[in-house]
Amino acid sequence: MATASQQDYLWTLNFGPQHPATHTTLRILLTLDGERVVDAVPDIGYLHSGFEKIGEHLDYNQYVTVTDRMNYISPMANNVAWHHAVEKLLGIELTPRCQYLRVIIAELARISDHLLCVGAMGLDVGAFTFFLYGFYERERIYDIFEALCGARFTNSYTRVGGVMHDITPGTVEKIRDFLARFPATLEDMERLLTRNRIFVDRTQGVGVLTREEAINRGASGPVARASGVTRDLRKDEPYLAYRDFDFQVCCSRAGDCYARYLVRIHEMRESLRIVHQALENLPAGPVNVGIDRRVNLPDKSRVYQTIEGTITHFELVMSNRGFTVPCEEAYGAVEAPNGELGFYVVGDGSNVAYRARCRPPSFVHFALFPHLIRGHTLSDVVAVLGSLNIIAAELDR
Amino acid sequence: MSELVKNVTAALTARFDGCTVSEFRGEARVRVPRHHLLPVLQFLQQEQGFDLLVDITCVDYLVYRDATDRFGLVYLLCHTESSQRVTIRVTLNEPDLHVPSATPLWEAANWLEREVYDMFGIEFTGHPDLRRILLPPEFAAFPLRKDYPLQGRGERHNFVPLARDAS
Amino acid sequence: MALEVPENVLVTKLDALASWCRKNSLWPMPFATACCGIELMATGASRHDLARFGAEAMRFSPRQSDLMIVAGRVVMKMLPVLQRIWQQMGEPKWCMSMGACASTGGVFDTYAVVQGIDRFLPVDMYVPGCPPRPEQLLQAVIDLQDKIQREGTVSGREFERREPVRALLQLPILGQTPEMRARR
Amino acid sequence: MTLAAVGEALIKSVIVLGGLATGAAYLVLLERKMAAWVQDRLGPNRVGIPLTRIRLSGLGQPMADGVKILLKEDVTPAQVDRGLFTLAPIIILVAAFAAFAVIPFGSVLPTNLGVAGIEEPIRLVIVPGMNAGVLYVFAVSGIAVYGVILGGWASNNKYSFLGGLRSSAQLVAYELPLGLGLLGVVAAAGSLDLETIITRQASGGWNALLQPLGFLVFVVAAFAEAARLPFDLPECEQELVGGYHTEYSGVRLLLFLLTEFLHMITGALLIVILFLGGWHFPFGVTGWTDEVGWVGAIVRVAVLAAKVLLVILVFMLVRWSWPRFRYDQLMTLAWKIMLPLGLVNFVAVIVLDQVLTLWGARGWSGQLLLAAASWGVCVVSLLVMALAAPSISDNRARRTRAAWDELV
Repeated sequence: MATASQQDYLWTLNFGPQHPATHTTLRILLTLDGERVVDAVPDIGYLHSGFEKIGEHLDYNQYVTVTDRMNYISPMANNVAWHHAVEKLLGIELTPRCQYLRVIIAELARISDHLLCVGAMGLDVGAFTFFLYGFYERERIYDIFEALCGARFTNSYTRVGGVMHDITPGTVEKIRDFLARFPATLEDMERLLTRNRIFVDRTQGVGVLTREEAINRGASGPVARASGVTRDLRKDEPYLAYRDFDFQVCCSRAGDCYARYLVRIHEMRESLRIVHQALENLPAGPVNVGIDRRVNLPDKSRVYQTIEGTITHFELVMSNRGFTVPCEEAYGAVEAPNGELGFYVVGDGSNVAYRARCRPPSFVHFALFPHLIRGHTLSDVVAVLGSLNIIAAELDR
Repeated sequence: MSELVKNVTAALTARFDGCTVSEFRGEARVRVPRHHLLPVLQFLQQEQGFDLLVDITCVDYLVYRDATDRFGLVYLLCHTESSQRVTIRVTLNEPDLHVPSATPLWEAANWLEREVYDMFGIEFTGHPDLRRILLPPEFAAFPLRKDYPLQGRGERHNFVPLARDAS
Repeated sequence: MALEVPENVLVTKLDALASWCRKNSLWPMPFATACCGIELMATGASRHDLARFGAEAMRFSPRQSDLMIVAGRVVMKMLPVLQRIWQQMGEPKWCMSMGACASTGGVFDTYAVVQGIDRFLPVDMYVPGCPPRPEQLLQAVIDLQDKIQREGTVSGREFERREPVRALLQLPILGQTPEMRARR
Repeated sequence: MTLAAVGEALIKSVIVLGGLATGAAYLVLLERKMAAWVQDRLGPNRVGIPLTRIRLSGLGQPMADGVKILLKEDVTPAQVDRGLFTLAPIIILVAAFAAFAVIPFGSVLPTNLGVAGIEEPIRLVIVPGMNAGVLYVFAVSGIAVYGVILGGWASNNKYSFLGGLRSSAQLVAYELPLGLGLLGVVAAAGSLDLETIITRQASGGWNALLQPLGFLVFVVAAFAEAARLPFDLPECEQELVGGYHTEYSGVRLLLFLLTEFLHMITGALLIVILFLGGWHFPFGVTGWTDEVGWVGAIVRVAVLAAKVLLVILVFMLVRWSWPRFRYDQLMTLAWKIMLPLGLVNFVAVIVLDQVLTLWGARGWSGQLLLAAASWGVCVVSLLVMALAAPSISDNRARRTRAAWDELV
């Protein structure tokens, strides 16, 4: 039997690279039979800006600014991921307070990422207000980040062996306030969409990914969990302080767009729980590893008053000095909002990475797209795209 | 290194000659001769349960200290049941930059290999669709090789400017 | 437009009125590629509300929009697309380069990123920041409104009867000329 | 037809057309304000009197938008079919305006104005006494499809073309439930004249209460005919960029945008006239018959306008809260759900009418009985429909041609 893609009455639609539903920049060449998608050939690279090449020219602390711009809807998670990998290479054990702080920012970043993702999915199927409700909460997360590190969007908060600076009581209050008020908004958002018949009919059963396919195609994060893969690096390979918290891994068996939406909504709830626990049990103590590790800039008081403080400071800030890194290779991955975000870092003894490979979840997930969309209709393209949460900067790097 | 990974690496070295195992920060890395690559991956996936291909990447060791080989190809595998990881490494030298493709084993390898091809010019034999993925098809260089400058060779500014009156 | 008597009160008043209407109805074409695109969304969202200036009617069809906001870095694979969209927009049109990457390449001084779209496109307004805060973008919109009011109908090109551009400019799609290929 | 009658019609047309054009422009502003209100924003509030700093909370916005679009370069892309490209917006606008010829915007002026040649009191409709008004409205609004599909086709753009195709299919499909929802009203009123239908509702109860099922079907179909959000597939931004008007700019775009809002006004007016009592307001405020004083005549116009505005506000509220259907779901909804429901309503109206006549139940008790029975029919048929069609779409992927053939 001739396959559908060999028929001559098919027509081609160029979807993107500048299209309202691609949100950023990607291009799909759709082969259509009427409105039904016979084949989809993604064409990416419209935002390829050489992140990995830059990683070979910026030192370990400078590169964090570039990771901000990688998955730009949750920059904090990228910061955490990058320095997680670097610290693995260096063999640094963080202080408990720093671990908790990083957990807090990572989970807040997860909430903001999921808010934008489900919002954009809602936007793609036509629910604009839902998107803006989510965005309003994102603004409040921005406020928290701004109070934490001075930048609302591109944070660059983490440093090798610690964070930029400690959290202030005012910020803690802001986070508490957010924790208290966010559930109500989430309820509102859910009331708008979760049980809306139009939305459910648009997404249920669309773009189904089975468990086997999810593993074989390398899916991770919410996309994999929506397909029944019970894999969450926070549970399976606990990094930072995730061992200390009580939270659930949200899974579904359906593997369709609706399941991915639900998984994300529930993950926001679980993230809230984690942030709450971390905030209430935030350990005292320093946020940076000790001066003997010689990776963090020491306190100003130490720099001015002690000789090893001064030496450490200048050793670190002078060009071509910095800290020493083993001539080794390490892969460190964290559970970013989008999936497994890992960095493969090759150290060569200098203070600049020899190779800084990023394992981007969007890239792997977008490779799923032709498989998911084949046989569905043109309108489902936007729903599937929205549910996969493709971030072009992370996709193309 | 956990018990599971120890057993697996032991089985691996026993079955395929020329494999060397090393360890760094508790993670096992196996260096595999190129002709064993596909069998090793197949063995790990189908017999040992390393069913998730996390990543394929490449490192250009052109200016690396004490490096003997030009390219190192890295396969990151994960055992989803127990979350154990294994890294497989293959080294390549110019001019023979061919390795067998892992696409028969993992669909995930498709785009990852295309990216490695795009960035390093390593060719995966048996790959169904080995084209440039991130860079335009006309692009001639392989930008992540160490002999390619960060700012490129002038490709980025080779366009016709549009004046306000011309449009 | 008949501008032979620039002192003519009626003409200048009409021109001012036209500029007033234009500046208050800037329909943006959000050419959002990267991080700045999210801040562009934030500007349109509830807290900052670009709508107050009548500029929230995002039109994704270049034919219907007046202001192209290039938000985010433009890489060499994307630049021909950008130029094409700019060509498709009808006069009068303005281009805003939002953020460091669009204006100068920003931190991405790499082989793939165009170091400032103004090398290849006329830009009316630059917004600094990486990415600019929504307040900054709002300020830029206000400044652009002032600029439109001040400049008036510059050339009246929108009233000319122009032949439709049949063939687009011969852009070397994706960045390479034959000489470059020959050199390698 | 006397010269005076022609003059009368002309004056009324000018008033209606001018009012509609202005109304549509301000509806755009209302829509933006409404969106802002729903989304916790402020909406346009800076633009007031031109060239001054007076803001008037954004009331100058429609003027700025309108003049800007008029002054914008009217691009005719190189690949388009020039004639049809220009014709399409004109067709759609003319069709949209023409519908208002028979739609009353009030009831009647109380006395003869004393102009020579006009003997009867002036009725507030451009063409009074057209006894097939409903048919005319339908016929004319059907023409709008041509504008959309021509615009989509002439643009020579795949997105436009798809928008035009979707639109034509949608408008044609929803004409049927629209007509069926209407048939019940026509059958109950025994007339195709919109004014008669209003008068009957004024004396006998609003059709929305007497025929809830018909009301439901009609409202859904009216949403679809106006291409408002759950049904805005012809121009859904996220899929088709701008739909059939992707390639349009300048004046021609303005015509399309204007028509969109005219369609909404038409839909709202029809809903109000056919189902919500037209100019009638309960408790005797506006009277029950054609007899009316000057105050009453003005109040009737105001009541009608207020009702239309309310319906439009509902249109907008829905627009900003709901996601949209998919194309096949839209079709399923039209053919498999709305059409049967409309038929049930029509049959129910006729049968109930006959049964009540047989029983001799007349007057208010009869109307109450009728209302109760039709609400029962409505609830039962909706329940049956919900059980019979739990999901309005089949979302399984069809990857081979055979599977598609099976679908067709």
